[in-house]
Amino acid sequence: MNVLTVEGLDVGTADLQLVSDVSFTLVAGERVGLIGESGSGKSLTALAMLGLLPDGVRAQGSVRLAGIDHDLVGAPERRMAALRGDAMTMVFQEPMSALNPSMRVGDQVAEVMLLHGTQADRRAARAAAVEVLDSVHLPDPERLARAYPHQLSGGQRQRVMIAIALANGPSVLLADEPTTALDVTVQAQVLDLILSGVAERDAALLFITHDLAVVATVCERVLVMYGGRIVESGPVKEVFTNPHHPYTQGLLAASDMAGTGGRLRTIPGSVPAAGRFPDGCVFRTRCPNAADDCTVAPAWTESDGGGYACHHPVAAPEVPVLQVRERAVPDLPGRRPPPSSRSGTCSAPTAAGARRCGSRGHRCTRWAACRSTSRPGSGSGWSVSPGPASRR
Amino acid sequence: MTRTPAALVVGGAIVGIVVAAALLSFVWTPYDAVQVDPGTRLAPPGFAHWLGTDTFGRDVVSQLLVGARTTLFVGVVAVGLAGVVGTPIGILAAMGPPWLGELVMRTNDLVLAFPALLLAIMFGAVYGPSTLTAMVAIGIATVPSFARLARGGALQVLATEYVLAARSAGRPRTAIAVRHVLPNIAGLLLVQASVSFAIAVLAEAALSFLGFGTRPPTPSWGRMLQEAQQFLYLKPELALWPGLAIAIAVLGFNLLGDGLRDRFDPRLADRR
Amino acid sequence: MVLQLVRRTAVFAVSLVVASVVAFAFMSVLPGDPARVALGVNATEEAVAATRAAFGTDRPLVVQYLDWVGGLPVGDFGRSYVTAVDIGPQIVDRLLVTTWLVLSGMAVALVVAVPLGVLAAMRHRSAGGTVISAFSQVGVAVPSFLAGILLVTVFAVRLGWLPSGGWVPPAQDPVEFLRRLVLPALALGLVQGAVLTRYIRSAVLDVLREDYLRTARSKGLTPGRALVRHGLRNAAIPVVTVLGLQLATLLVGAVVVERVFVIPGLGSLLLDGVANRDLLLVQGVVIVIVLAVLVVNFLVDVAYTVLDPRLRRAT
Amino acid sequence: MTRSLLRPGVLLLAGVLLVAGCSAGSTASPGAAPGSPDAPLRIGLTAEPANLDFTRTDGAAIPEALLVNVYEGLVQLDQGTGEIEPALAESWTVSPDGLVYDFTLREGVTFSNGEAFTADDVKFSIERVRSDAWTVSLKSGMGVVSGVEVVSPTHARVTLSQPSNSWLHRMTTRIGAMFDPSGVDDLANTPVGTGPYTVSEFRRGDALVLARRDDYWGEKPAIARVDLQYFDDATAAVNALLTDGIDVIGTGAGPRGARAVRGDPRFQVIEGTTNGEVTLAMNNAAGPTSDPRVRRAIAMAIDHEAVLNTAWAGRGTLIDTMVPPTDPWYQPLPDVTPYDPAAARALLAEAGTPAPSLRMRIANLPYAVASAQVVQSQLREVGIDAQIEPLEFPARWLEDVFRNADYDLSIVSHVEPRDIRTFGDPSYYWRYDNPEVQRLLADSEAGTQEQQITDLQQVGRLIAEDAAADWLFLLPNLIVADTDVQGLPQNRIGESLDLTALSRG
Repeated sequence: MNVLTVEGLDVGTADLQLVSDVSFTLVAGERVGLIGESGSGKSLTALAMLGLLPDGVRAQGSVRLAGIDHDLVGAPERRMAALRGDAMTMVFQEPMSALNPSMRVGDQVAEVMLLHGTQADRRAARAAAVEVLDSVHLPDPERLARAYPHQLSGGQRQRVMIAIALANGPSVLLADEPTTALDVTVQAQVLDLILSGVAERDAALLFITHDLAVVATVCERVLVMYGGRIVESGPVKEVFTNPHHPYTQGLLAASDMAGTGGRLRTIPGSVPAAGRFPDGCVFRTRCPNAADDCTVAPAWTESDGGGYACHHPVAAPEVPVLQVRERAVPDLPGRRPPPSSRSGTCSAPTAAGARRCGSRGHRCTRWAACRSTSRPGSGSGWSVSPGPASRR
Repeated sequence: MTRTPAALVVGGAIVGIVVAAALLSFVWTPYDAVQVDPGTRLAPPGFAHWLGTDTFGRDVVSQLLVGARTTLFVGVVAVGLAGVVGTPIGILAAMGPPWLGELVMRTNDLVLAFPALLLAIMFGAVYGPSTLTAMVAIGIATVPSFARLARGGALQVLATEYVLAARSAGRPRTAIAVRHVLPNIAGLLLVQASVSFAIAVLAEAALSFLGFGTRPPTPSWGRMLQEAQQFLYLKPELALWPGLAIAIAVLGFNLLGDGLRDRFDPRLADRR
Repeated sequence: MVLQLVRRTAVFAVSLVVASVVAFAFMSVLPGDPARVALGVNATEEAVAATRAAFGTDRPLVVQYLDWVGGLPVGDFGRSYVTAVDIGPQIVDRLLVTTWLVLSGMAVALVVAVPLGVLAAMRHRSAGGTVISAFSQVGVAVPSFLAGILLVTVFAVRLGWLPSGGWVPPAQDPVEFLRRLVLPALALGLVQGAVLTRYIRSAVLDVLREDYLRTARSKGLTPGRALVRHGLRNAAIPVVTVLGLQLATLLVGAVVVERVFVIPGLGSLLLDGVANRDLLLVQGVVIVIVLAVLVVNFLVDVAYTVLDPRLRRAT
Repeated sequence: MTRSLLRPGVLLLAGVLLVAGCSAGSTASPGAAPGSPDAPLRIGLTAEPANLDFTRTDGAAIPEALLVNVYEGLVQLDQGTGEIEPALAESWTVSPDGLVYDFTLREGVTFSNGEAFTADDVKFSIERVRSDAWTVSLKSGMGVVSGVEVVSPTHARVTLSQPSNSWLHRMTTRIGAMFDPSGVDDLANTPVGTGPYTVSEFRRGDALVLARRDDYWGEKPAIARVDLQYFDDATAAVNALLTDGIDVIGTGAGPRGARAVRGDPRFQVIEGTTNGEVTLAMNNAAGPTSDPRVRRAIAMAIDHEAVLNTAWAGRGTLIDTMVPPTDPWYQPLPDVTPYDPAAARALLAEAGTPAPSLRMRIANLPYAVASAQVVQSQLREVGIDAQIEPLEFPARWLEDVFRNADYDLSIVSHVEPRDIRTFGDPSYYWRYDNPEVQRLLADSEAGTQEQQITDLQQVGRLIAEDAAADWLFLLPNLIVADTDVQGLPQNRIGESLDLTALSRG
């Protein structure tokens, strides 16, 4: 069952179109990646869904959330406020600045529960906040609840943010590059928390990132955005092994997953400024396959549970661009994967362990190499390593 | 998104007009601004006297023009003094040993505790009220703003890599101060100058109003206002003109400061 | 923290001592011998000498200074050579009046500036925000004495709603006290309010861009409630500095406004002291004003640590 | 959304306005209160006394408030006729040689501290003026007294060292005030006199409150309480009058008070004369003005009528020498130094200083600042460059100009009665040293009344011909008051603002 349906979402200012005709759905418990370079409209799409667009930026189209009897686009602020933090929540990129510096951490967590009536009174909310903080594995949550954000590390703060986002059991969690700003050693733990959190609540996750490796590990489906449009979508395995859109191919090639041996390939040119994307196919100015007919916007081509929008799709490679192999992950008791399930040198999920790990060597910084991610209950996960095709 | 042009253009235009009026007054005014003419006392605005005359029969337009000169003079000397004294002190505080910086900043705080008006009244009490005492008092009271700004700016510049490189290359401190620090904080200082100018204009007006500023008969907007106060019942517009002149000049310098700030500190572009 | 406090207090004390030396030195430079001034034109040399001895102005300056400064902590500002009145109680009386004036001016400024500044920030793209910004720009440019003159002319002289000036202590007649406070408070407060509006607008604009405000909204707070619950306290931190500076400005602005409204405050005491060449009095008033400014600065520092937990010691 | 945020602010603002508005309505009563008989009569004045001790502090503000009202002398001036009339002395006789004055004192007079007034107090008070206790310059008026004798409790005899026609008149000024020996400890704050009023409160920077004495010996004044309210600024005083903050503006507000109430039936304007000669003092001993030709040139360069019209709205009287029209020896001298810029230029050229540069160090008082600008402008016409330098009055002006004579030109109003005599004192700040004038002044003291008049008229002419100073105009007695206030003095010829005749009708 779809918990979230986005249809024909346009976002723009009075004279600039920033996101065009974005449509996708999320199923309960599903984890979907939204990838693309900076400036491709990923964050705007998420903010539009939550109704948190900056001043002067407006959305059109339709965003429906299961159990909500109105369209989220254009809904009055009061109604949006009622479901933000409750049915749909979001974790932002910058944990350092996302928390109010002059308010105790516990109060910030408690607030979201008080606000939506999850907890009856302040006292109960405070108690619940400590519990939630405990559930995101923060040490000494009692004491931490009384701390101010500046007394916490970045990873701890992001845990607090996750606690806030999960406190009311949302049906949709939007995660906007939640680990980018963190030390690489902490990234894995935070990601774990998000995954186990959504899994527990059977919430749908829209994971925004430009890190393809994370998507490959975490997500089941992926949406590729460029120039404010979804240019390709489909199961991660399909899209990553057999990209149709030249942009997706470029992204994969440029991704550091694509190998350490050869020269890193990049997509020629750079992302144009907002509103400077060309007519027709938005990618044609940077596309190696561009031809005259690209001045006409390409139609959506369905393929393998997804699709793409391109006049000149990439031919299926003889050898997969990436080797994506399914790897069995043992079912884990509790929320925390036991150390034994992890590969590489990162044996302990604690911050201290991570720090130790980080100090041992750079191998750990390539987190795809030193970790695996569990999705409790499903017993499957993705691990990525460079395939031979990437060395051309 | 940025409104830089508006503030800069409007502020610059107003300041330009004030400066032009002051310069014009050196070569031409409709009438002698200080010549008393009992025959034309309190004349209404008209063809002969565009804005009328005051109780001494002096032409209001002429007085406003010469008043602009007084205002600018006070501002230039006060702000100039503050800039010339405050900037090197600030840079010195940033470049010198830590105790010097500390000493300078504490002295700064102390000077800040003597507001301009208080200083001017004290100066006026000792040396007699005059434009000079007003200027010097306002100038001294403005030194800390410049010193503080210069120190902050200099500390930032000194932390940049090219200055570190220059220092490690053994360039003398003064050269670094002149070649690297000063040019880089010049924009901020200009902003401060503009804002301080606005404050100086207000302070001069208040002092002249209290009788601690410009001496008669030298036209000054504050003094005109004080004299016009006697005629509020009869000719309220006499108070209007100098009041407007003060307000417009202050507005101009403030806008100019805002505009310059947007220019030199893009981070703040959307703030004001 | 304790060390910090000790250091701060030490700086405060040293500042005060230096300020007292400056104030004393300044007045010693004044031309004119208080004894001669007090005795008038035709005084004999013997009378002058006797009076000098009575005033204590025949002693070395250092002794005079120490004598004066030694009395300050216990409120002994000496006895005026001119009015033959103890200065301390006089300053206290006047300070009380000026404090009322400054605080009410501050209240007016806050009442005007907080909503307007916040509104201007929240609507900074709309016409309403622009209009507020423009008005605050113009307001900043109006000298408070001009505002005072205009207010008196319109509300006292033309409309006759309120008294044109004067002072009635609150204990004597609270209603009349308020009536007389309104116009001067407005004259002081409106102009400062305009200044404050700009700072609040700027501070709120900064806060509105903060990620934590977006976080607050993502929790389900409306923009207004998010700003009130998460923004204002943080916006208050830079504004408090301005408030501190403004208190000093108001204190001095009161000098002019007291003149316009005939209010027997510290400012008019200072001006009278200067006119009468009452050195001890001027000295006393100056040191009190400086002390007030220093105290306000000190309080601003304290307010900082209350408002911004980052400046506090770890809990 | 933003609206909810704004509501508290808007409400608060509305609340403040509401309080203001409510109180504006509810306290119309204090405004109406002056109608009741016990309400204080509020008189606005512009020069606040620094203290209440006129024995040690110069200036006109203290006697203005206290003389006649709080302190009384043996004799006083009739405000209408200028005649000397009995006060604490019921009557007096003068010996034929003019040296011995016998005063018969009124009985049943008490000081405000309860002490009885007797001849002992007369002796104490007069001798005190001659002691170091008095320091003001006017004390010199008592210099002719050689002794005071207590004949009986009601009979005091004063002996002069030489005949003095002016002494009795001077006894109407502050030096004639009668003190009680036990009441002089704190004159600066607690005056003790025999007058109909006592000082009940002195709120510095605000008001001097006078309360009627129930045990006053004479006819009690109609007004029980008078508040003398002091304004730094005349405009503020006028505002207060217009808004019923005060009932009367005494002199000092100048023409602007009269101008503000013109045609308003709520107010009356009283215009008369005073003793206040607005004098352009010229340093007779130093600088370019020590040359009589330069002084005469200055006097002839000034269009006095224009000065009066411009600086004081034409209110006031033109005088040609140091004599107001209310003195018996008044005489117009229009031809001595007529307005004649050409002649002025010629005189300057003759003196060898065609373009002198002069320091005009004036009192920073409204009439002086206004006059100075006109004078400066007119002097410029004949080539004289006069730099105006306002000095705080009284302190700075007294110090620099009056005591040290460190000036070329100065402007101040001389309000002491019969101050033409100052030209006989070479140390006075005019630094005018003319033996002929000094001789005439001495003669005027001894001779008959007629002799006194002719002598002083001659002095008046001499100082005008010498241009020992220039007399710009005589300040008017301009009083603006609520229409129902009666008994305001037409002229101000003494030092006091006489409150005893005031009433409300």
